[in-house]
Amino acid sequence: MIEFQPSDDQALIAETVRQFAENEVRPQARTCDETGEMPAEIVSAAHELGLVANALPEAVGGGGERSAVTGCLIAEELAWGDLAIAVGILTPSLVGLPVADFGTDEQKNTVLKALCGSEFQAGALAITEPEFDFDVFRPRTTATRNGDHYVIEGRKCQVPAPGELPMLVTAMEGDALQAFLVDAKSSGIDRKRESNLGLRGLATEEITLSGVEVPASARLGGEAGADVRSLIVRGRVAMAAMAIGVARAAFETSRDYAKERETFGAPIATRQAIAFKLADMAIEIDGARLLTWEAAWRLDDGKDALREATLAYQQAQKVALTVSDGAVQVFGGHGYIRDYLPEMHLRNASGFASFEALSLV
Amino acid sequence: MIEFQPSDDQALIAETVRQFAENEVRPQARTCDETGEMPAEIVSAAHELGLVANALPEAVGGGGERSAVTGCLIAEELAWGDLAIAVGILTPSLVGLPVADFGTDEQKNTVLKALCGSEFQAGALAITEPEFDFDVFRPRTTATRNGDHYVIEGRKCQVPAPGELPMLVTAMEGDALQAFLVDAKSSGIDRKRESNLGLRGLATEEITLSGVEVPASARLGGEAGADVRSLIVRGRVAMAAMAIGVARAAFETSRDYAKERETFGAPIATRQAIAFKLADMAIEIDGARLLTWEAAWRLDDGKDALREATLAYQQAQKVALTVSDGAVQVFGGHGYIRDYLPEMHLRNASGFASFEALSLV
Amino acid sequence: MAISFEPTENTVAAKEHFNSIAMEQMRPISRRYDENEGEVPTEWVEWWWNTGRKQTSGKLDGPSDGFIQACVQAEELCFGDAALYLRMPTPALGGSAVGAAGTSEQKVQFLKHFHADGGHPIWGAMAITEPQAGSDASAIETTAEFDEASDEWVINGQKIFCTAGKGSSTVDGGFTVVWATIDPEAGRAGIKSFVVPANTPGMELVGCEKKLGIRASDTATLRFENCRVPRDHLLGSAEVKKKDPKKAGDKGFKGVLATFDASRPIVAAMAVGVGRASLDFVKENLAERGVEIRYDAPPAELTALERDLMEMEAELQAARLLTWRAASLISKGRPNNLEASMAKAKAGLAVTRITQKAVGLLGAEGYSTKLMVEKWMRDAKINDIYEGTQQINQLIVARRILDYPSSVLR
Amino acid sequence: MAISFEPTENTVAAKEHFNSIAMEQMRPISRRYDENEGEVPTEWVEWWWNTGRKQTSGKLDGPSDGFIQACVQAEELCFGDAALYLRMPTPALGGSAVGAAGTSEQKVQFLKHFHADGGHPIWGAMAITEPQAGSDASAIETTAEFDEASDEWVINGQKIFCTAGKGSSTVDGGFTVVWATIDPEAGRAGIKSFVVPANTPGMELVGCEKKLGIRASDTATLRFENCRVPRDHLLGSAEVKKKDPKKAGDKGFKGVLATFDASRPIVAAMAVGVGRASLDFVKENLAERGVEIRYDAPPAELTALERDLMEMEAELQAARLLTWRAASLISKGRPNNLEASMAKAKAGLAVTRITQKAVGLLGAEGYSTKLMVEKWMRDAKINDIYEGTQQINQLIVARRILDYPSSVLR
Repeated sequence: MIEFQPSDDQALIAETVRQFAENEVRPQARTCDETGEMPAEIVSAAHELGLVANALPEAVGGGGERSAVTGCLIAEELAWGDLAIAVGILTPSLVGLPVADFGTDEQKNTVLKALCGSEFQAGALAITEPEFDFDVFRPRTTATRNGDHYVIEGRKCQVPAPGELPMLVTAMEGDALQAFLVDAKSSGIDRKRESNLGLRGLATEEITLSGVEVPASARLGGEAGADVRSLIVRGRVAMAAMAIGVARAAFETSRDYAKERETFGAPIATRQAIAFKLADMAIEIDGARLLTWEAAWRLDDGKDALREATLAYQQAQKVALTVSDGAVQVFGGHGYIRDYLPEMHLRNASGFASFEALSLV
Repeated sequence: MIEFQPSDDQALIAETVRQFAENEVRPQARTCDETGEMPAEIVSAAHELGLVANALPEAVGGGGERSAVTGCLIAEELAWGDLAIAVGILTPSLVGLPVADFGTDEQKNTVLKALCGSEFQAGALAITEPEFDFDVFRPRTTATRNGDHYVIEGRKCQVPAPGELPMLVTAMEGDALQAFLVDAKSSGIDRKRESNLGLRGLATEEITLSGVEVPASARLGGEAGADVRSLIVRGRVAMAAMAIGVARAAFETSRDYAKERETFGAPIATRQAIAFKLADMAIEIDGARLLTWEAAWRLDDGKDALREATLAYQQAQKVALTVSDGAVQVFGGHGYIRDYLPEMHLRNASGFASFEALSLV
Repeated sequence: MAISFEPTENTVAAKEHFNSIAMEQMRPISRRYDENEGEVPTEWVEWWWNTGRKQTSGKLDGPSDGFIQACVQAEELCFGDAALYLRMPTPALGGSAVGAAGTSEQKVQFLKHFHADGGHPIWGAMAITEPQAGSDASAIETTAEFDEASDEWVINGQKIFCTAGKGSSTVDGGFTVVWATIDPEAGRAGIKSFVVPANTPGMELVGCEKKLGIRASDTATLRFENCRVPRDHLLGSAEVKKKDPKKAGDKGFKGVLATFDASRPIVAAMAVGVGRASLDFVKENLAERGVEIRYDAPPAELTALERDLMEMEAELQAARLLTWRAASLISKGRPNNLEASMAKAKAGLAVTRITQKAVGLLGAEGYSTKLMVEKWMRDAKINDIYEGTQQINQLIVARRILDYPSSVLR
Repeated sequence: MAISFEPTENTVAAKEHFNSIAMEQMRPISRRYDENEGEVPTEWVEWWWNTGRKQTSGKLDGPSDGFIQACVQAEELCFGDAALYLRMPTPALGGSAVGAAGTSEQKVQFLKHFHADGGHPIWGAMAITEPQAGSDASAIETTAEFDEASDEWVINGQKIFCTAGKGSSTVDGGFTVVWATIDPEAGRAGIKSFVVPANTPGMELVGCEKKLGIRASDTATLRFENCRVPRDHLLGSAEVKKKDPKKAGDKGFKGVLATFDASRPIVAAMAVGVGRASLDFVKENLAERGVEIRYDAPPAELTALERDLMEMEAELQAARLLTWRAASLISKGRPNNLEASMAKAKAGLAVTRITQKAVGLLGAEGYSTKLMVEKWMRDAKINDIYEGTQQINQLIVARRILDYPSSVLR
């Protein structure tokens, strides 16, 4: 039966995350963006909510409640609070969910148990490459089998700073796309903090891998390998949900401002040019969200979702950019200064054209 | 010196054509569209204005005043009156200008003298082909030399109905794009009146050429051949000017309507949603016109203009479609009925995506 | 209850059923009745009356998607032909009005002929718009005066853009719901709707519009000159509620407008049907020529054509899902004014763009009447206009999201 | 006189001259002063003061494109760096106001330091916007009262978004033109402008904004507390013209607004400069990787990238030509209010889109601060906002094409 209402459980999770986003995340958003640093407390507090662990298998101490739709609800709410913090909070899933889906028992034991522990563990995924013609399904980074190990060569960027856990690196092994668990301190790895237009509150790195050797057992899924393609599809859904969160934040912020701000004796929201712009924002956000939910639902239902995820992601990208740009316009001069959020939303939204992330949902 | 004002001569011509368009063309526009027939008088009256002959060489009885910029001014004004009639009036240039530019003496004598005569002579150009991936610079129609003649094979569409004069057919001769003067009554030619979304007032035909033989002397430019590529560039400029004429007609019609039509006690033009739409129309029309003029000026100046003509044509296409669609919206329910012009402007504007015409300017 | 996009078996069956009607009954005659504007598409009208309306999709039990299924039906039939859909012998919007505001007696009285087993095809319609009023329903000048002597309402005025109004006004058994004011001083509060049976003396069919598209649908102008209907042909109460100055409108008028909250998702679904006809054709046509969308191609490798098609797909699906969401609220008996207008605004605009793009993508063939895409472009455009133009629906959305009454935001 | 797009030799020489300044003086320090917001770009300021402002393009005779040449200069320098352009030690908008409304004595008095051979760099600025006013200039609350005793104007109020206001208010020799009302009851008619020399007691630099872009430009908040300037520091007449109720504004205020008709084409040209920086970079970058635009490719063969680039080129050139047209009217002494707003609205929007698109097209690299496109995107956006937002300029265009006064269309 076609249904647009989340389940009671989902609604409860979404509401919890919404409050967390409003009370904990949003108030830190600007400072994070300006300083480039994310307070450890917020990440810990989120960890305590168990957002990531809840989706991990019960066998390793997780909640066993994996759902892409639920993941979309969480991602949207967190990104509504702040995109950088949202990604920062969710980085454990970047490694956790792929390992849960495809990892060998050993990989699961190492990675997932750590993620279900009492301490927050950052996860890192090296998937994106800097070139304009980067093909996520066919990266330039290569992994070559050499006896009992692989040698990885390549350049990755937009990698959330790795912590203790191995990071996951995608690479072409011959004609096959695979992923590898790589210790970020391995020799041959050069890491550099990067600086981007947006997402500044999140420490991300450019990582060069030159002849990096990992044992054969470091390949995600071991001998069986992993369906990295399906993880990319999941990533698109997650990014779409985040883009919608950013868009909704920009929309709500500008809607509220438009009702308060008066010119010529009336709130600017009473003028059609502003009011219609806000109406279009609302319509487009809802439309993109439904596309995203549909793609997520297909994932949960075990259906192929490349097409739906791609369309949703493209639509959400576009909507996030248009809406956040529109929000700056609604704010006028105040939209251009960093005392208000829209300029940050615009910078963050501009990134969705290049963000690729595996399975945050 | 950069200058946006037409010369006095140009302004006079434009004003004359504008009046002709307003008084003679526009009143016939709807009837032509509904009946699919163009009154012979209007074509004759236009012929008497000498719009085509004026651009032909003095040696054959023309005015010798060839200017792409002037051609744009004329094309815009006529298309403002009605697109189908505008093309109908200007068909002689479809053959005349290419022959003037590249024709052999014999070709000039045959074609141009007839065009400068007292009677209107329809011209026909078979350039477009029906396929979605039609490449105007590399048509599927072929011309193969066989002794002292060529054999032409192919299928053309959107060809203005040929009259007494030979029609001009573009075809690939090996790797070279060439054009041929072909008698429309030649054997192997199958002609069918076509029916299109717009441009309905103009009789156009789908023409199939099966083993059509023409003498070697029928190749435009004879042994030397012709630079058909440059003619296509000219065609893009002309189409851009026509698209702007259609857009301006739709804009002005809807602007006037918006000032007259009242709802909720005030003209709809006083509401920002309508007023801003009209403002955008005006801005986009002017922008596209300036691009077109620049491309035309480059032609007159002997510069290569492929890039400028292509950009202007694309922009004008888009503007014509957006503006005429917007005009329908401004008219609301009345925009959808054939008592008013916007729906016709919309149908006509939709054609610029497929129209290709050689050198109307 | 949880978010789901799995249609019920019932919906799937309905989709298949109406799709086969679309392809077998409608598409074959689509071009002909577009070209012969005004002619009654007899075979279609008769087939629907005698056969189509009695058919079921074969699946009537089990869970239902409720109003979403009605949207699926509208989408499929308009995938066939939107104009023929509008020409179907049904109570249409007139029926919705009777259903929403009529008493049970009125429902039986006016709708029974539509459910009768035999008889001849008949139509219902709604007549709202006036030459001077447009989307400004409160500016309605048609009057209905009560004549105590004869116990009748006397209607005077003129209506335009009445979809199916030729059939509804001239074929016995049908009816037209006419909006008229019983108190011109009272503004919106005075506006009431009246059922005028076909061929009632004083109602004259002035003519039908020549239109850009949906040419097989009759869009009538009706004139009412001392047109008398019995007292019980008024839908709802004759009371003119005093206007509360704090409120922008009154409940009576809002009740009438509420019909649109149900009809807008249907109109949006119709739009989606036309848009899909166009998009599916383009995709199939291009696929035959070897052009397929690569959803996994990196942005730098996409062709302009692929990107266009992907955008068209996303826009169409967004419109469809917004439509279903608005419909789903109806099934739940929840207010959907915001969602219905969102769906209508989005669908009207999306399919306008999709169908225009389709014409452009197919080159000269796309512009020719040999293919249907040019017709679908013409048909699609009505969705951006009727049942509230895009602008009107944007306005409604804006009022809702800003929580402004119509007095503050016009 | 005939339509022509051939720049004069003079313009070509100016273009080359300012382009070399852009590439040699501005680009090398562009990133640094973006990252160190608020820091004075000393080398640039000093270079301009001591060298740049004295240079000529080497071509000063022959026909001139008039005001278009000023646009070309603005475009080239903003092709270098829009923020450094705004930080140049010049009279800027303050100078325009003095030039437009000042007496010849005032022009000498206030502008002479800018033409002096030596000295140190100084700035002019204009202070209009107030925290509560935005684009609504008539809502200005800053007051100027005339103190007969001291023969001085006493200014009280607060101004925000004052470009170059830090330099203009704190570096001796510079000045700020402040808009204030001398008769709060009179609406627009009461608004006058006053020249406040740098470091005048009572004028306080509250601080500078932290901004999305143009970070090397100082955007100041200034507070005026009993800030006194001599009587002759008023630009124009002190008379408050009685409001003609038939007119929407008065000539005095309109005269002040007219400054924008000259500044908007310059701002539009600045926008074009930033947009071109971005577009040229993308094209060169892609060309190095083998991607070139095929202008003769059929639509079905174009890549999405090619089409994007072509659209960006067309949009940029349309903006540039609209700008030049508005400028050309200034040279002829003809009204250009409509054309100036068209150019500003178009350029602001076009370069916003172009620079955003550029970031997207270059993938992860485009998003990184390693390249400049992300900065140009941030810088470009100001053009959609200041000197009248896009919406304000659309409004002006709409009023003109509809021939409506501001009282009818707001």
